[in-house]
Amino acid sequence: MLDKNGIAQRIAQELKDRYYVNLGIGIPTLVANFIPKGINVEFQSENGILGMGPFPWEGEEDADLINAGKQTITALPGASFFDSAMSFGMIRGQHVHMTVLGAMEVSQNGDIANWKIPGKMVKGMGGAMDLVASAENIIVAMMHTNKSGESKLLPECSLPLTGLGCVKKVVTELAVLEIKGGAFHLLERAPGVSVEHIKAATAGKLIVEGEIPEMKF
Amino acid sequence: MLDKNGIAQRIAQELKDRYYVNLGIGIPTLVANFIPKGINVEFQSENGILGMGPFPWEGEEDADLINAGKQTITALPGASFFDSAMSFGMIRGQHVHMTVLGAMEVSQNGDIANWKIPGKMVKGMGGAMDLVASAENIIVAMMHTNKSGESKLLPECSLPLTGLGCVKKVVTELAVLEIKGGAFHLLERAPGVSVEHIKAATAGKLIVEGEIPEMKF
Amino acid sequence: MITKIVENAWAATEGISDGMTVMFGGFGLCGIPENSIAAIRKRGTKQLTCISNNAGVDGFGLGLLLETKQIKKMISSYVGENNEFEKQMISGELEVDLIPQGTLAERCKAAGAGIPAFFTPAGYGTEVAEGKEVRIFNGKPHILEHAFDASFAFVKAWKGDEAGNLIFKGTARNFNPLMAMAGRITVAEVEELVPAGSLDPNSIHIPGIFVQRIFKGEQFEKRIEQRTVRQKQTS
Amino acid sequence: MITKIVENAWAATEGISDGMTVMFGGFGLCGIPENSIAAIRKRGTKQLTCISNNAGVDGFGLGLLLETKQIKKMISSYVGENNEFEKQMISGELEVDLIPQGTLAERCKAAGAGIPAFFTPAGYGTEVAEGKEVRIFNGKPHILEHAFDASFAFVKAWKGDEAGNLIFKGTARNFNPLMAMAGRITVAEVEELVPAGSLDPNSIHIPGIFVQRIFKGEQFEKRIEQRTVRQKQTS
Repeated sequence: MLDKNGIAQRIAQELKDRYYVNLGIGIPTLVANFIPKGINVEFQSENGILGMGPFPWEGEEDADLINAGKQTITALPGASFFDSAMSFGMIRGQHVHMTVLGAMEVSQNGDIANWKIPGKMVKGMGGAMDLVASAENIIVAMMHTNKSGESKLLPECSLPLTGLGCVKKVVTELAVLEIKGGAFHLLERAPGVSVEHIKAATAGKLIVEGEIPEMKF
Repeated sequence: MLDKNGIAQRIAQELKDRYYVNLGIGIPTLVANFIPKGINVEFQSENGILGMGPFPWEGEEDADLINAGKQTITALPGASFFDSAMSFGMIRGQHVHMTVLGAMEVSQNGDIANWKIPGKMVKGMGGAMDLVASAENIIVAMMHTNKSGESKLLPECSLPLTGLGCVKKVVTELAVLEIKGGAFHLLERAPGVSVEHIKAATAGKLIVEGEIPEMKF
Repeated sequence: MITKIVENAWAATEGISDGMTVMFGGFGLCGIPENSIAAIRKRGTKQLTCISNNAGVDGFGLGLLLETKQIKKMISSYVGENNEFEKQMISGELEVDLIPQGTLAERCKAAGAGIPAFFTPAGYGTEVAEGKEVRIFNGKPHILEHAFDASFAFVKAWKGDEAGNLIFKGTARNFNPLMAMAGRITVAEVEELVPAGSLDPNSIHIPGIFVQRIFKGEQFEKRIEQRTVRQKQTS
Repeated sequence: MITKIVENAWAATEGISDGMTVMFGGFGLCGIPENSIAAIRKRGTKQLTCISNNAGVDGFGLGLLLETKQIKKMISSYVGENNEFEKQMISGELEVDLIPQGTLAERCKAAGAGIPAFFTPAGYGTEVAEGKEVRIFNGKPHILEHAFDASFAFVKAWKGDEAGNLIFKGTARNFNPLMAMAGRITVAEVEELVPAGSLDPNSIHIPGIFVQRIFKGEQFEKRIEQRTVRQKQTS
């Protein structure tokens, strides 16, 4: 079973050389810490920076330099700043190659719900709806089940949707799953996790074909 | 009767303090030479400059600094450069207060034709259609009649239109006319030009109310 | 040249009145028009509809206008981190219209550029699309979104000149240029106000034509919402 | 960092093939991608549909590709000052699609920004509107226009860095940034090519994400179309 860093590290293996990548808040942010060797990528943050670097050294924070999570960041050589319209132009125009974000629920046809729980305070979708409606390559980083132990990989989302049929891959503490043809296809197991465990934790249609390898790090 | 400079000078009287103005090619360009004293205006050229200045001194031409007529120009202090989308954003968004352009024909309901003569080589509308469809305040600078002596102020345009019901005022070598309620309203006569002369040269519906003053310079 | 300088935030906010729709630049607390917000609070203008990506935090940013109940409605993409907001929203005092962030940005830009409506894929299949026209382009469904209309836009820039030209710094740019284009009256507060001709005309983010009033902000607190740092290793 | 440098114009134009739709930045002869045009002429690619505000002049700019009959169709706003163009158009060899300049610009920008269609007032009531959807917004009729789709965009910038970031100079900016956003493969030729980190990230007009290939142009003639000057008065 993976911890948050493990999930991030496994997702980092999905990065390809020359990818521009948008990382959401939470586990996705950690992906930046595990870029495979020999791979050059650039991170976009939708509030208006391309070429985002790590957090600043203590004392070097700049209030005018934050990411979409409102955290102080740095800019790498070759970075650029731009306004929010150009930023979402990059996203909608599919210039950003990969988007990693969290979710409350994902359905077997790739629907995602991650912004609203009826009856609870609704904070808003931020840029999530633009991101999921636009990117070709959307990877969800999340826990396989919620705090009550219920599966978050469902036949249909029960929560209000963020986007329709857009998620291509889900990486959880248990598994890597690809979504196609209306089903979750099990690609890899987390170290020490059995196929039965994953089956039990997946409410949506799960396809297990042949031997399922363990993730490699 | 006015010459081209006279027409430009009369149009310059339409400038108001703090106007952003787009001047078309030909007579309209000359308007910049007659800005009334105490009036501050800025000129926009749709190829991407605000704060356009006069032609450069000989030897100081810059190939990267031209106006929409492809003429070498200069930039005044406070000028800015921008791309064509932002430029037409200024125009369509009605941030530009006044547009002066030439025309082949103007109709009594404010239609304008200035880009195409069937049977002749068509060079294109350039930015004219955007300008006339957008500006609140469009003034046409043109000769009252064509080379064959036929009126260019018509009941209806015979040439393909550039825009519909958009011209507010016409200044010719003979007169200043306002367009409203489907007619040309004669406001002023050029020095030495009689109302009868203007009537004879105007094919569209002309309204002459009361004494028509001579233009003042 | 057409000059845009006004004396201070008070003069710059002249004309704002109850019930108006107004825009505020900024993302989180980054690049917000602090001085204009303070002046509007002082004016006590009520029943405002505010278009702003976020709604500030308790005691800062638009949180200051929530405290005094000057805001009737927020049009935003994300409104977390604000207890006063939550309280007023739950009690029904405050209306909230949540909009995808990219759509929010484009609706500002469209307003400034005379584009009354456009199609975007964002929100298709969600409650955001309810009641909106759907059309397929290149096999993909899109929804029709409309330009905003705001009486005032309050923006914050790094440098500005007397002609109203603006330059923004870092990610404090965000929605500021778009709202500057969109406002019928755009008010810019800047950290540095310089004479015309001091700024490189190639580097101007927002030409002065979009700005009706400009002033040097009296002070900028520039509060940081999430201070995240790396610790320097002691060797 | 993702680097975009290619060796020269020949390498940069690799992959352009007969029948493609391609964009060329520039307004008149100002800010045109001279080196890419020369390379495409050398490649002899035929049947091109070219999206460009203008069509060059005889012997320069896109006039060079007209001479060799490499262009099947021009999509432009104004195509004067070109005898070869006129000849080919009258003989029916060359198709021409004339588009209002602002619509041309916005259709490029929309393509880059994932906006498939938008409404504009330009051209309503004229032959440009024929066959197009008309809709009234705020009492004013608008027509629906669609984003372009171009396999390549060839643009010219003043400065660029290895990450593909671009800065334009003066009015040589014009359509270049919009086409840079729009092209599936965007090729930028620059006067100065500098290492990443040399350009102020606040002053970049087009972020490198939009640029797939960048090279330093071998030479720039920068021909002036209308040399207009004031004479210095001898005192």
